[in-house]
Parts: sequence; C-alpha cells; structure tokens
Amino acid sequence: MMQYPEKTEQSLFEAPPMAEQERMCEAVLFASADPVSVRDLEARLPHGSDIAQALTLLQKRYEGRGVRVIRVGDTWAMRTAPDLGFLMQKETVETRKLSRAAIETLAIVAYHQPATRAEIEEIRGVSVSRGTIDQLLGLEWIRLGRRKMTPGRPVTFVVTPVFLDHFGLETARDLPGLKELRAAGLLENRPPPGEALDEEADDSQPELFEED
Amino acid sequence: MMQYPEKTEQSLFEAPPMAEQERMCEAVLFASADPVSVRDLEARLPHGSDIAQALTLLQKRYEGRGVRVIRVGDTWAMRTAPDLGFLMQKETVETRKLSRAAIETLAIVAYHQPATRAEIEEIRGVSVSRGTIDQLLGLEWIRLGRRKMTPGRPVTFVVTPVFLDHFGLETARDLPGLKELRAAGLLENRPPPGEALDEEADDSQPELFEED
Amino acid sequence: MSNNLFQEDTVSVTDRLAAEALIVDVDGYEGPLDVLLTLSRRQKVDLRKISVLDLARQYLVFVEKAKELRLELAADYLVMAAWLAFLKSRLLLPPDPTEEGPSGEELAAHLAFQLERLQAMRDVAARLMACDRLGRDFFARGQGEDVARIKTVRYTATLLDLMQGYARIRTRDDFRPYTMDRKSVFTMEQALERMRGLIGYGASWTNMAAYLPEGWDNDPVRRRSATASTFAASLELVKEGRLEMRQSEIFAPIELRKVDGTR
Repeated sequence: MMQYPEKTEQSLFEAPPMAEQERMCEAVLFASADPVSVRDLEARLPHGSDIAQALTLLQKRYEGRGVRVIRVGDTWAMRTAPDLGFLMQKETVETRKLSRAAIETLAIVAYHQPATRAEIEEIRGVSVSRGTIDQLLGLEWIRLGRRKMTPGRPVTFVVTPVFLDHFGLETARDLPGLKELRAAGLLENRPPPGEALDEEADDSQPELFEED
Repeated sequence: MMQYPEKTEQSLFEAPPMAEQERMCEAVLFASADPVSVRDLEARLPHGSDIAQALTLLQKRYEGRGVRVIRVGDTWAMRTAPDLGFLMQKETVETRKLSRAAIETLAIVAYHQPATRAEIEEIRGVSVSRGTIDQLLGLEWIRLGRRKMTPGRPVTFVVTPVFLDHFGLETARDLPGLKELRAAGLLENRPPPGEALDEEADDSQPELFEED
Repeated sequence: MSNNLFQEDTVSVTDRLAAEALIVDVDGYEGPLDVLLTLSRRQKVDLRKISVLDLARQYLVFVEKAKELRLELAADYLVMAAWLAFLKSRLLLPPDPTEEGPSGEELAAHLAFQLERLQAMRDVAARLMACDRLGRDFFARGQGEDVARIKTVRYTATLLDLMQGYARIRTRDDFRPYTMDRKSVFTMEQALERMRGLIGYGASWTNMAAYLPEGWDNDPVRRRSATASTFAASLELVKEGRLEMRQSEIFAPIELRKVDGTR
C-alpha cells in the first residue's frame, strides 16, 4: 500500500495530488453516517482540493462495481448497487436482547441440565411462562432431553450445540461455577453463611433436585 | 477459475462470472458495519461461487484506496485506510478510557492466551479487581476459552474477533512484538523456583503454552 | 553490616528525593512488583543485569520509610518485604549445603525474570494501544444499508449475560432476609390444639414424649421443636387446671395426666 506521509504539511502550500484527494473523499463518504455535502468535504480535505473533480473521478471509478457513488441533492453518498439488493436481505435482521426471564431460564438449563420445568421454577422462585420456554426452543438453544425417572416422568430440557456455538463453549461443563464467577469478579464477594454447601451442590447438579 | 467437480455437478445454473462474484462480495462487505464471515458470504452468494478467490481479487482492487478490504480472523470487512483517520474526526467515538490495570490485563490475555486469572495475577503481581475482567468481557474484547487441563480445571480467557477488529489485526499472531517476546522467552510460564512443588502446582502448565 | 548506614552513605540527594516521592505516591503503585520495577529502573541498566541485592535493599528501605511515615501498607507489600529480606540473606551468606530448596541466585534470577516480563507486557500493552484502532484511526461503514425487506427478529445474549443471570439467581438467596424454616417448626398453637384433643384420654401418667405428633420424633430438629411446643402447651393446660405434670428427678421423663373431673 502506498503511503502519503507528508500530506498535512503539503496542504499548507498546495493541495495533494488528485488521486489522493479522490481517496480522501472515498474514505469520508464511506465512514459518514449521512450523505456528505460538498461544502463539508471542502472543510475536511486539505485546502485547495478540487472536490468536484475528485467526486467525479471517484464516481467513475465505482461504475459497474458492487458499490456506487451517488449524488443526493447537493450531498454525496456511497450505496450498494441496486441490482445487488437481494444480497442484503439478511442485513435487515433485527437483534434484540433476550429478556431477563429467558436468560435466567437458559442459565438454569445450562448449569443444571437436564432440568425440568418444576426445577427451573424452584430455582427462579417464580413460574416460567410458556412463551419463555417456547422462545428458547425456537432459538434452538434448548431442546427436550430425556424424561426424568421420577413420579410423573416430567420432561427435561438440555442445551443444544447451537447454544454452545453461540456462546463459544466447547461443552456446558465449561461454564464457570459460582466459585469461579466470584473469583472472576462477576459476583459480589459477600460469602453468606452456609455458602460452602451451596457451592458444592453446584458441581453435583443432578443430585440437587432429588428431593421429593 | 477452477471449480470443484461436485459443485459443478450440483449447480443447475452456472455460478456467475468471477467479476460478478467479486462485486457481490464487495456489496455485502460494504453494507455490513461488522465483519462478515466466509461462511456467511458462501450462504448469500450464488451456489458454486469461489468466495476465497473473489475476496483476494477484491482486496487487491482496493489496495492503495481510501477504503481497504481486510481480514479479521475468519471474517472480512471494509475499513477506511488508517492514514486518513485525521479526516474522520467527526466520526470518532469517544471511548471510555481503560484503566492501566485493564490495559495490562488485556495485553496479558492477548499475548499469553489462553490465560487463567492466576496467570494474570502472577505476571502483574497483584490481584485482578472485580471490574477489570468485567469491563473487558463487556467490551467483548475477551471471552472465556477452554478450561485448562490442570487440577481445578480453571477457566481461561482469550481475545475475541471484536478485539482483532478493533485493533486492526488479522489474527492474534499479528500482535505487535509477539515474536520478540517469544524469542526472549518472556511468554514462557516459568514457575518460581521451589514453589512449583507445593502450593502453586496448579498454576504451572508449561506444556499448554505451545506455539501454534 | 548496617543497612541504614549503607543507604545514607551512598544514596544521592536526588535519589533520596525520588525515594520519598515513591513513598508519598504509594497509592499510585499497582502492588509490590510495580514498586520493584520502578526501583529497578533507577539502576539504569538492562533489566537482565539488575542487581537484585540492591533492589531488595531499596525495597526494604521503602517499606521502612513507609512505616516511619505511618503509611498503611497492604499486606502483600509486607509479604514481599519478608521474602526479599530472606532473599537478601540467601544472597549474602555462603550457601549452606545442608539446606533444601532453591539457591539465592535462582530466586534472584526468577525475580529478575518477573520484572523483565512485567516490563515487557507493559511495553507491548502500550504498543497494542497505539495500534491503528477502529473508530479512532480507521472506520467502519458509517451508514447502515436501508434495504429492509425481510424483517426478522434475532435474539441474542452474551455469555456474560448468561453468567450474570445465573449468579443473580444463585446469590439471591444469600441476601434474603432471614426466615424460619416452617417445615421443621411445630408451633405452640398446633401443639395446644393437638393436646386439647388428646388429653381427654390421658387418665394415667404418660410420658410426654408419647404426645409428640407422628413424624416429628425422627429428625432431631423437628423433635426439638415439637417437644418444646408440646411442653409449653402442657404448661398452658396445667394453668387451665386440666392437666397435671410431674417429673421424678432431674432429666427424668416428664409425665402427664388429665385432672380428674374435668371431663
């Protein structure tokens, strides 16, 4: 790649070469959130630059490419070529944060799997809405596991490979335990009485729920 | 442009010409503020496209321009040329200043990854405070890596593609000064003499610091 | 050999001022290793060639001065001081062949390695922060493409969300106000109600233990609660004149009998 180390100093005396002006316009148009006016470009580029010519050259350079340089009134912008709009359909995906209820439910399944709905409710201390489970199933982050060999043979939930992939985990066992969360500073370090019991139970999860 | 035999067999329609594939990649990369994975490009472009070749051509085409095509891990992105940053003052987002502890912790994770908390503390000679790891996780510059195969299986931290993108690195191997540090033996995990036998046994896993 | 004398004689005024600045600034240091690194820089040599002995002396002086100024030093500074005092003696005394463990030179070499490594990490950290950075030196596409055709909502969560969510649930109990475990408490009201129903049949002296409700005599916690409430309920019935209680000697069983004529 070519370097233009002296460009700012040069500008005191003369404008940079046209090729340089062109790539400056290119960078500004690319990075701007809104179309850029010629006056704005003039203010940003070194004194004496010929913005109109640089833009014309730039527009020509992008002819037939996947990206175009277009004029919008007296402002300029870069846009993807209209014929390639079909490629951009995925850009319109809207990302939303998972609700707190869903995150907590997901965390319980991840840490305690296989977990029944009753167990999730027991740990969260509130009932789990149908929608929350459905959402997690829909995301393919949890799926049905084996039924518990307890009265009523309730269904259980386990996390999926999609979940592991999303969270960058090799296995659910890689999730840090309470002790480690605390060590990593993710928990308030206020050891409550009888906490030791809690933390041990943390590693031997299946047994935690065997009460009847 | 070579095509894999099984692909030609599969595709009912020919893949578009390479020039067309290139401008498709261009449009997709241009439209996305975040880096786009090769897999994602493959999914979007017509069947049989040679993404790798299209990207190589595209990267070459943008050489020396105001905008560059760069590789970030397994993903690709378009970014303005670093020497033109001065034009973009308006776009600069004031980022919260990182504390010295956070900067050093980040560097240790980047250069020693995967790094456990104990290793970070050993190198810095102080304990890592609650907010530090939290902040780096929140920026998505580090994430949990695999657990160490040592007693206690401690969690490790590694840097993320977001980190690479932010610092303009293709891979973690491009970290500045990495080779010199390695050559000087400063990335080795050298247990303190004598101490390795007793308490610090789980902090010493030199075999895990293999070069990749 | 006297440390203080040695220091007074050889340390120049500027060095002494620097040492004092170090002490006044003790809050600005990130632990003992950081102080050592700062001290070692004053030797103005390659970190691989520093005199660990001098460094140990300077650090001990540093800790002494902090004590004189009555500055609170964190425990790890003192631990380092103790370790350096030990290292100093190892370096000064001829090696004792009967002694186990690493030699003074090995320990000193490791300390030098730690300092060099910390310095190296600081250097590369600075280089890293000076890299061309997204949003400062180079920029992503500023404007999102406006080609909304398919609108699907994608839900995301980070691992941090997940861990914090879990931590939140699991620590909620830690901060819950104390409540009695009702399952193991047999209240006096319950006992009284039970005793009123049973006492009519207690014509002869009967051990109070026989009045404990079913299922409350196996678990010690439950037995204790039931015994206490049954005893209290019995006293209440005695007060009402419906029951008699007796105990032949200390720790002997308490026996109950209904008062004749109350039926």
